[in-house]
Amino acid sequence: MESILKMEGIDKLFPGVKALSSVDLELFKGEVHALMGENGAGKSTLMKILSGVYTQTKGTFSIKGEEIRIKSPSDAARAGISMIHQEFNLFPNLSVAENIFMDRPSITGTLGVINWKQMNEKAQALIDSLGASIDVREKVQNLSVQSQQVVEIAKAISFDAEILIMDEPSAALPENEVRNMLEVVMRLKEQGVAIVYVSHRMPEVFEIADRVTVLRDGKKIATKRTKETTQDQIINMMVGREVAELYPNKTKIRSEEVVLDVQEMTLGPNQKVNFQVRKGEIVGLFGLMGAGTHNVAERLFGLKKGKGTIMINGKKANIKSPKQAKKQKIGYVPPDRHRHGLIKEMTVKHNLTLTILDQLTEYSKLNREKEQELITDYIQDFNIKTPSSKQVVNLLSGGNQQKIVLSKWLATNPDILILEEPTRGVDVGAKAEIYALIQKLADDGMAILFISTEMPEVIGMSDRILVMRKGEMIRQYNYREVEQNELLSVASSIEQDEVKVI
Amino acid sequence: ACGSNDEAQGSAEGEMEVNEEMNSFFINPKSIGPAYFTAAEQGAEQAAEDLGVQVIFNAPTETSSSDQINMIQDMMVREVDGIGISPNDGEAVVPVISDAIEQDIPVVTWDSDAPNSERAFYVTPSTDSDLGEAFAEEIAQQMEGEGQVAFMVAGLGSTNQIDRVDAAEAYLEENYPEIEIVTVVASDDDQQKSYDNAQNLLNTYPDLAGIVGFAGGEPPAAAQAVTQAIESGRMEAGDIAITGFAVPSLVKGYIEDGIIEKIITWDPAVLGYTSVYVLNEMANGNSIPEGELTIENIGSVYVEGQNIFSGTIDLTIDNVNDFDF
Amino acid sequence: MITALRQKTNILSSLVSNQIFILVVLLFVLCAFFNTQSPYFLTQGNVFNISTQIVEIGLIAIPMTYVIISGNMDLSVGSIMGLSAVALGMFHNMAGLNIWLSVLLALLVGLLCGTFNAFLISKLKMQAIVVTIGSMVMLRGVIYVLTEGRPISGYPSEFYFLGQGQLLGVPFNTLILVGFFLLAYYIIRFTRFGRYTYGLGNNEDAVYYSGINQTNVRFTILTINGLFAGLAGVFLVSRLATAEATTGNGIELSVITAVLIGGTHIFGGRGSLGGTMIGVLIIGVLNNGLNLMGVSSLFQMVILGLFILIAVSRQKS
Amino acid sequence: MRKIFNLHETPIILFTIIVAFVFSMLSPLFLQASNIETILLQITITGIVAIGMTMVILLGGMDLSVGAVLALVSTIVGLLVNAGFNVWIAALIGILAGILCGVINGLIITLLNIPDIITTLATMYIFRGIAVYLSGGVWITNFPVAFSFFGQGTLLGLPFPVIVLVVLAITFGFVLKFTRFGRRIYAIGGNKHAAKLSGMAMKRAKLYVYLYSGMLSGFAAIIYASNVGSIQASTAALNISFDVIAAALIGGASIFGGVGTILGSMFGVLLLGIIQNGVIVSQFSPYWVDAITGLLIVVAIIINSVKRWKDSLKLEGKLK
Ligand SMILES: Nc1ncnc2c1ncn2[C@@H]1O[C@H](COP(=O)(O)OP(=O)(O)OP(=O)(O)O)[C@@H](O)[C@H]1O
Ligand SMILES: Nc1ncnc2c1ncn2[C@@H]1O[C@H](COP(=O)(O)OP(=O)(O)OP(=O)(O)O)[C@@H](O)[C@H]1O
Ligand SMILES: [Mg+2]
Ligand SMILES: [Mg+2]
Repeated sequence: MESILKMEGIDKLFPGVKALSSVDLELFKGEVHALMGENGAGKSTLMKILSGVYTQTKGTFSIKGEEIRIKSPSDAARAGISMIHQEFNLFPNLSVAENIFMDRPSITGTLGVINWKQMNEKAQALIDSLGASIDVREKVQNLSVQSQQVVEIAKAISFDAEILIMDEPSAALPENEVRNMLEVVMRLKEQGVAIVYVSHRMPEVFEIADRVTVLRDGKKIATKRTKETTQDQIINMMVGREVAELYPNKTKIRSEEVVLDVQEMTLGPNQKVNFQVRKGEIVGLFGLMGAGTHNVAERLFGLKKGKGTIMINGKKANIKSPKQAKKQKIGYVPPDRHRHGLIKEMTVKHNLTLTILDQLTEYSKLNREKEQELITDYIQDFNIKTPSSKQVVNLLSGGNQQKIVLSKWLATNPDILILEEPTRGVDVGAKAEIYALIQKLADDGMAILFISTEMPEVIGMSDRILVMRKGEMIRQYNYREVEQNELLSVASSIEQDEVKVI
Repeated sequence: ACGSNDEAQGSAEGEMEVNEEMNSFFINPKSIGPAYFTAAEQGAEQAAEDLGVQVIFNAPTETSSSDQINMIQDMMVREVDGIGISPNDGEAVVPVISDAIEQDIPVVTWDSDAPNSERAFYVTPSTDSDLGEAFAEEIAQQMEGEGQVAFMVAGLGSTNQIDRVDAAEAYLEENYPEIEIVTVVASDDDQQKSYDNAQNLLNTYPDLAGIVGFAGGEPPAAAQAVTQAIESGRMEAGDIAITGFAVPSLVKGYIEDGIIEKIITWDPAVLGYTSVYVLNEMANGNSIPEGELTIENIGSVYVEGQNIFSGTIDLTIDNVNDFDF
Repeated sequence: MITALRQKTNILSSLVSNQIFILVVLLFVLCAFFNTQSPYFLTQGNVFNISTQIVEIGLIAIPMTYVIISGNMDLSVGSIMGLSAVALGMFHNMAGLNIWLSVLLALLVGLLCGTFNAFLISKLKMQAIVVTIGSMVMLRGVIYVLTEGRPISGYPSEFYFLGQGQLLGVPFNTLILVGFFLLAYYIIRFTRFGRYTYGLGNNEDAVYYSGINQTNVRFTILTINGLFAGLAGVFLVSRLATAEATTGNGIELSVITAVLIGGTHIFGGRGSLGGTMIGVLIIGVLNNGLNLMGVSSLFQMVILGLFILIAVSRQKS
Repeated sequence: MRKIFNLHETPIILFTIIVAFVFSMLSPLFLQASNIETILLQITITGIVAIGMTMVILLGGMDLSVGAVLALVSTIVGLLVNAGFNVWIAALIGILAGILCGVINGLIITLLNIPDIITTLATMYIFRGIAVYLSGGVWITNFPVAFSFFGQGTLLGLPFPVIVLVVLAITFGFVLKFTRFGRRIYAIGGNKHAAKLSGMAMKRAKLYVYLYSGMLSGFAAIIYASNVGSIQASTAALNISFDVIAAALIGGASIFGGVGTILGSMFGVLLLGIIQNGVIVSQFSPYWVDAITGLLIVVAIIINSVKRWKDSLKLEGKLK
């Protein structure tokens, strides 16, 4: 096999964090190379270095045996490297075609004049080849999240790069479009493109990847041929210990007292959802992107209006805004902590108490001593690693940021806690701590709705799992009654034997 | 800051002694920047040189009563020996003038008055109502007593503009009932806007026979618009009479071209000079006698009660080249 | 280890990069300089002079700091101030109402104008700067319609106490300004409303997701901004003894300049009332000091421009 | 047909037509050829400045110094022609001076990282001060006849300033729509982060935009000086930045950047010009002029917002 890229001894130091240490990676022409690892293992960082967004602290790369330096995204593009970032990087105000071909000489003629017709045609052809039906003249801001992901992919492909990096490209796609995308990946592979495929989805990885490299805590653990390894082995390499350890043990007997009773909640035409959460129970809600789990959370927290009855502690609750939800003693940890969970420019302290300022107010003055006491307690109780309560949240690690979002809702002493993707972007250690915390809350009697697209944690944490598909609740499992592959197949409605897992 | 008061005052007195023999006066126009007031500044500076006194000529850059009064208050702190004000709003300066009088600082107004204040004199070419009437009489003459006339002013909220307009309106109503005042447009002292206004007037009132510009920028803007209308053939020379106030240098070309027949003008420098002169006399304890007063280098002005008239000049083709301001 | 080290350098660098600290130093340098230039600068009379002159700008700058910190902007304050001033004059001189009742009504006018802006911006979610450009022009127009450009003067002497009187040997309006400043400082530092204000400017969504009605916070801030613009109008009328159509013209620029010099970030989220007050003082002292030196206001303009650049050069975009 | 109604500029165009229609009802003079020509002539200066301002706003900035640049350049050009310079050479120097002002703004903003609004607020004071200083505080007037061509001349029977405006608007409209530089401005204004990740030269783009803004103010200044015939540096174009910003926003630009077009801004300018002319031609009381203008601005803003709400509703509907 012909080697196209070699990264050797890559180190990356962020202020206070060693994200990568001495990582090697080799890519062959025409291979799909999966990059796996827990959240925060350093996958994105490694790939951002390769695509010129970050510069490595140490280490070298060579392309086709020649050492090169990549200092900016344009350097990378010139070296034939293009990347689909984990977060969207689109221009919402511009058309699909423009997003794909932004700032590119290929569609400009003399004097930098753009040939719109040619650009639109080229873009449309690309989009069509991805099996999507999007008008390339539409503005990106008018597209659904899935379509935006398609645009990202089309943009990356359009560079005709020799090395294509895809950082969790399937995370936001519905199942059928994942199929299309995988086909495209296979086609590119046949054309000789080397593809780095970052994903948490085992089935995909085993379906398309030739080799897989596992990172853990910024170090490379191993590179294996997919055919010569198993999912269990990979998980072991990723986590470095038994998976079971990650999740706390369930010791307490659950109460039968229903705290949250959702009746006939409408999510779409003919789609009604009914479920209950009991005191001290963790109910997992699992579904693929677009299954409607997010809508359930938003409806319960008053972010969306809709029909149906919500009973809390036996009483009908009218929830039209987060404020009213809070009054009903509901807490919500949103999936996008950057946008909705935290005020990142403000301090740990101010974030932590944002939800309870009304309780801290005495004669319209904030009791700042009480606030400080509370915060000291929280920082200790939840093991938030911060130099001081006055540290700006932005400078904390993702796990600690997440703990703050969690804590700020725990501070309100809710009866019901809705967690959505509570460990997204959180590293292993912090993850275990968060799980333990959640379990403790349940043990203390909180009713918890645990929404996640990460199967292992849903399985590991939930007393009961509700599976949703296309806005409907289709199956229910009890504690550890289900395996990942079954869960996925139910959620994606592919029959069990069709799923190519393990 | 209060702790160091004694010291500061001590040194203040120290400097007072040094400056004892030279009077210093604060001459305050409506704003700094407009050419009209720059001409006045030159007059005041000239007076300073001739009389051996110090003149501080300053104002805010925008026509604002409150900024103007702030500055007057600041200068009172400096213990100047006299203040000459051209108020943006004659009422607004009443309290600050009273304060100055209380501190024995003589005050005159010039160019624009504060009639309800305790100021000693008002230095002016003529009263605002006389000026308004003079403009009205002049335009009526040129329009032969009938037709439509439009008024152009700098600001709709400026006291001397309002007084002149009021007087002109009343005068025309009384003496020339056949003349119709169609509108009053304001330029906010923006030359482009007064030019636009003039153009719009020509389009709006095809029968318009006269334009009176009540501030220095208005007649030239009107003349410019008329010139272009004539050049483009939409109008004939002499269709529209223009008069009002302007400095000679600005309207010279239009008078020579016959677009403007007569402008009523005065030299702002004379106002500035006279103000300094009068303040200096008062500071030196001299009284200002009623009647004609001859000032060296300037000529005669007329003291009538609290008004000091420097007189106006009729600017026509015959004398337009005699002035250098 | 690393965090400890970071903390230490933080404290060191935060003093140097602390905007307020630098502004206070700048203010002292200015005062020292003017003191050497003019023997009158540090007299009691002049200090009161400065304090009286900054009252209107200061009064508006207080809520404007909230407005800008919360990520909004209000360009219509000058027009609101003018309208309230003129309304005061008309209620008293034309409608013949009692002066204090007229004052109340004038404040109400300010409040209503603020409410108008607040409604469009917070409830209808229109861009603040655009809305207030519109209301700036419109309200100024209303003033001209009402007054036809004529100043309104002649008020009972007890009314002049507001702008010209003294209490305990200190100008009354200065006391009011200081009082409101302390109140606003207290609110932004010690109440939840203050926290919400900062939160709003940084991440409105996160505030909403925390169970807070962020629309109401915004609404309140903009409404109160109108009220204070009205209050500034009342004080100005009392100080100048007249209400004129040009009242407040262009004051928004001075107010915003003061707020920005004070370190408040133009895009919101960061800033302080202390900074604003120092910003107001700097502008007041700069004006007064240069006036005392007899510097032409043309050069004062250039100096102010350079000063803005120096004062905010640490504020990165 | 449907496409026309979906155009970004549709609301403002329709509103402009409605306002023009109302004025033509109020006064038969309004639609006369000479009055239309007057309106077109009157909007040339704001129009030219608005082209630059639109680009600045597209980047998410704001240029408050345009009025001061205009005053400075017209002062310089006025002084030069009165000193006997050839008018074309004087004009060229004036444009270079405008470019210099723009580059100063751009460098302060990009190199010192000071926010746009603060920088241009400061240079507004500075440039204006320099302009008045250069003018010596006196009127600059009595220009040679040759100079009148820029503001009053005709070319092929059309007024020269209007031709300049149209040519500049089309040129920059083309640049924005059809060149990489232009699309880069939209991209940066739309998503700075993504622009950075795609390796765009953001600072350079910003510098150029301010350069163009200064240059366009320079063009406007020459026409201004020639058209008005006399310049007073302290008041020349004092409030133009507000007018122009208002016009751009009325024309559909977003203060947050990334949204807006030259066409929209031109209609914004035209609408304001029509209102300014219309209230006089319709013989409203002068005291009502500002109130009506402000009211119409507010209405125009509301109309624009309605379109934006519709777009966002459409977006939500799709996301569901
Ligand atoms: N800009 C940054 N500044 C400081 N630290 C960073 C930065 N970016 C990443 N890190 C650190 O690097 C580590 C690796 O992050 P990275 O985003 O590469 O993880 P990942 O493997 O992509 O995780 P995920 O699966 O969540 O995408 C994180 O733990 C984080 O602490
Ligand atoms: N300056 C910093 N110092 C320390 N940690 C940081 C810093 N900036 C970012 N991080 C952390 O690095 C991690 C990775 O950064 P990144 O910007 O990729 O966010 P992320 O958490 O991976 O986002 P997502 O969940 O969307 O993948 C995050 O957990 C973030 O909190
Ligand atoms: Mg990642
Ligand atoms: Mg990440």
